[in-house]
Amino acid sequence: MLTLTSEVRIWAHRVPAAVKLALLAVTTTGLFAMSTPAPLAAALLATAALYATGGQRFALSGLRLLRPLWPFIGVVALWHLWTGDLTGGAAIVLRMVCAVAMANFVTMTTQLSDMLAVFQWLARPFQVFGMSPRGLALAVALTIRFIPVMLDRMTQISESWSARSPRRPRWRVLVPATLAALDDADRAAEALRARGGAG
Amino acid sequence: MSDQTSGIILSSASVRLGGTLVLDTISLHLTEARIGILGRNGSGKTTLLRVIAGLVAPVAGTVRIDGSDPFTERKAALSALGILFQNPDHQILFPTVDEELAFGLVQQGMAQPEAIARARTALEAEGRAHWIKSPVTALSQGQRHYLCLLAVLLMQPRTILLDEPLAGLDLPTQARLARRFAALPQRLVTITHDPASVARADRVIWLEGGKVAADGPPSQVIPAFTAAMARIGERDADADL
Amino acid sequence: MSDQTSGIILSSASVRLGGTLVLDTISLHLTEARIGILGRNGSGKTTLLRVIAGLVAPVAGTVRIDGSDPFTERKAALSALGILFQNPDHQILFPTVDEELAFGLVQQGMAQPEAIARARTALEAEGRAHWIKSPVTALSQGQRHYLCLLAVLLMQPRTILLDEPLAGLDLPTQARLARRFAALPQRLVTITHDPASVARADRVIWLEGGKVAADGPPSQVIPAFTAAMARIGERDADADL
Amino acid sequence: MERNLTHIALFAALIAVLGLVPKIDLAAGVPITAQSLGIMLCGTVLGARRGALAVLLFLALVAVGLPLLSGGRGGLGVFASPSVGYLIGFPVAAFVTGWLMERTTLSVGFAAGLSAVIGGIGVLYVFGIIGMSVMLSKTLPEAAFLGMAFLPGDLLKAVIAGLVTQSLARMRPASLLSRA
Ligand SMILES: Nc1ncnc2c1ncn2[C@@H]1O[C@H](COP(=O)(O)OP(=O)(O)OP(=O)(O)O)[C@@H](O)[C@H]1O
Ligand SMILES: Nc1ncnc2c1ncn2[C@@H]1O[C@H](COP(=O)(O)OP(=O)(O)OP(=O)(O)O)[C@@H](O)[C@H]1O
Ligand SMILES: O=C(O)CCCC[C@@H]1SC[C@@H]2NC(=O)N[C@@H]21
Ligand SMILES: [Mg+2]
Ligand SMILES: [Mg+2]
Repeated sequence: MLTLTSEVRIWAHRVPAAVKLALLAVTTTGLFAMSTPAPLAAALLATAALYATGGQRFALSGLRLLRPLWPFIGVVALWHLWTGDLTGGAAIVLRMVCAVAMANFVTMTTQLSDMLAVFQWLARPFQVFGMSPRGLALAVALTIRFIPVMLDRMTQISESWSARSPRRPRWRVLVPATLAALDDADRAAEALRARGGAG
Repeated sequence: MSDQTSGIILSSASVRLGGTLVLDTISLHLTEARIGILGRNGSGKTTLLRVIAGLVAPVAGTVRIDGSDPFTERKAALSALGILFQNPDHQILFPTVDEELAFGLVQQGMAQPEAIARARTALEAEGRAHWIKSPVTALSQGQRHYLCLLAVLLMQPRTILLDEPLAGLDLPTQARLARRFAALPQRLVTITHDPASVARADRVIWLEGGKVAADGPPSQVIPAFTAAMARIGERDADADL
Repeated sequence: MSDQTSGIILSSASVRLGGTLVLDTISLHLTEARIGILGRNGSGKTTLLRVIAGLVAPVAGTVRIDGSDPFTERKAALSALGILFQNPDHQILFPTVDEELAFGLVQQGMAQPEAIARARTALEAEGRAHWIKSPVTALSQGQRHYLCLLAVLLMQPRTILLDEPLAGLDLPTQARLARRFAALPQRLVTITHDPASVARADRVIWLEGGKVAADGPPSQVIPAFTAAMARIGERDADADL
Repeated sequence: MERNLTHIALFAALIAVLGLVPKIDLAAGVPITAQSLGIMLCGTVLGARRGALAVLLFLALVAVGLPLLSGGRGGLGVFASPSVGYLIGFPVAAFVTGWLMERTTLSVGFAAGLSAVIGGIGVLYVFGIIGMSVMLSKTLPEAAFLGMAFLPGDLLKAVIAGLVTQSLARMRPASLLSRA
């Protein structure tokens, strides 16, 4: 499956995932401690510089990942133009863009398997609730495996609907689709047990 | 309707799915009462059925059913064509038999109570009145298949498309369903990878890699197909398995 | 291991699923190299396979594989039995070929890197080294079937249970897989509703309504089965369809 | 054990698939999405514990960089966006929905709809609105005002969750783990 990890490999790919995540946690906390535009703008510039070290192609794909933020920037701008609190608005926008961009940077420069390893390590306290790291790894693999299977199933179900109705099925596909998910879960459980189980 | 436009007409129709050309400039004019479509796994049989039924649009060329485009003119397509999908579990949409049977009728404009009444009459005519309130999950696989067929027949389409209609069913059930199919007045287009099940068709089309490899009476197409399959089966080609 | 305990032994085993008795006091001692299980849809074939494999527990009676209980002693069951489910999509658990192949080995106690290496070696031996990193969705149905078989073989079970192993596959693929099965040194238990595919077994068991209807060499069981199926198929019994 | 695991994984996949229903972008930067329906279904069908774990698994996959949120978004960045409150609220919402579902003896459809309203709307909105107020530096009433844009859609989703759960109960009563 497609991940958001960048195919352009840069120096940051070699930094251990845990280090990157820890740094991200610290800097994001720092961002939320700043409330004036000037230091936030500096932070954003620094982030831009970080992207620039990856070259043009890397930086551009990073910029693309920020696209969903545009409507948000628009509404904050309008709101603050209306209330007249322009510095407050600028701080909000700068902080948000910077925080999202830094988090994306970590995502783009970390392999899925490395990220998963850190998450498994972080999930260890949950072991008391009966969630083993091995169980987590299995569940992740199963989910990734079944997303395309379920998509296929949804397509088949909507086609079965369209074959008998001129209208679109909309939410109605959810009943057979959820049923299929439940059946798949039962069969996968059996296949898992047949090869040694989740233990 | 003139003979020129009646029936199923594909003119240089191509279908592309997820980047690959699955059907490659197919031209066919189907008017016979019993038509068989033969081919290996992945040869494009189901895709041909889907494009005929208007469930996918061709990227090039046109498809016409009795003169109208099945992809855009859905109302017309519904009365022209019914489909029996290979797996009844992907076809059944409702929890009980009566709802499942009534659905298509309601979609054709009938009121729900009238549709339920029609469903009941149809079940009685088949000697299965006791099914009417059954949950579909109480039916065996063969029975669910049969339910799907009834649901299609109730809508009275002029042509029925059958995708591997006998796969996975035991021999007695196959024999009974085959008899039921044979007795239908509609035009039947049957998709299969098993030449025996289309031996009595009026016309057999052999698909291979999204193209028509042969087209003619079964006496001509089936021996060629069987020979080719035996030849391929003897080799242990890597790419295919 | 004495002859008394080796092989698959069911002693008056019964299985109840959702309230109905699906297997009814079955007693069998299976030691032959090639065993076929025949029966109609719903006769309990898959359930028999599941109880043998220790995926469901019998409500009465016992099941022993080479002397141990497959339901409770999972470790022993894994090296004794492998299963090829009917539909590869119900069997494949991982998104990529290497993970799928390595999983069973890891379950048997091998370290992940070593398991991946073994998976690679196995693929190379089969001339399919290029599959190693493929997403399983990129394989055709026949190829996925084959992948499942490889995953089972890697675990080196002494017996392999096959549930309708050739259903839905085209003729060349069937021929190739059948050859591959025939060459396996393991004991094979093949489930099917098609008598032709177990004609060369050492022993055929015919299940009917959760009971053993016949048990013996194919030359004896298959003609009786075929005749019975033809007889039932001629009738248009309501209850069954 | 295996069944718990596979149900959790399959429902995480279901939420992901619902992300392919086109989203509607709203000005506040939080989209209208079908995925909140998936959250409700996790609770009404799987029950509290499994439902919440399915949602957590889904969020973990998003966090590690799979583009599974509506519109193909994902990665750590979304946890620094205005949606973060809703995302944190997702597992809690599924848990509360499932908890209510497990505890009421009302008819399945009605219980599911009601649980979805309380857990999947009431509880989720508390988290979502606090999240927006923090991320957008708004007062709580202002953020609540922004959040009300979702109400009509979410009420509809709760009704759908009720209908779907009811149909499942009729088709396969044993599968409804929240009432098993
Ligand atoms: N959504 C899709 N994206 C990409 N390729 C697809 C898609 N759907 C089908 N294909 C490919 O198109 C080809 C034809 O598929 P189709 O289902 O029509 O085959 P078929 O002849 O019905 O095979 P079978 O006998 O296995 O049912 C296959 O190679 C398949 O992999
Ligand atoms: N979970 C269940 N609850 C209730 N009945 C069940 C359940 N699973 C199976 N059955 C019933 O048990 C009977 C035997 O099922 P089984 O799957 O073993 O049949 P089969 O011989 O493999 O059939 P087929 O050839 O269709 O695969 C069927 O009548 C089926 O309806
Ligand atoms: O995709 C995201 O960014 C997370 C979106 C959270 C959306 C919330 S869920 C409750 C409310 N109802 C909607 O339709 N959207 C919001
Ligand atoms: Mg097909
Ligand atoms: Mg079976």
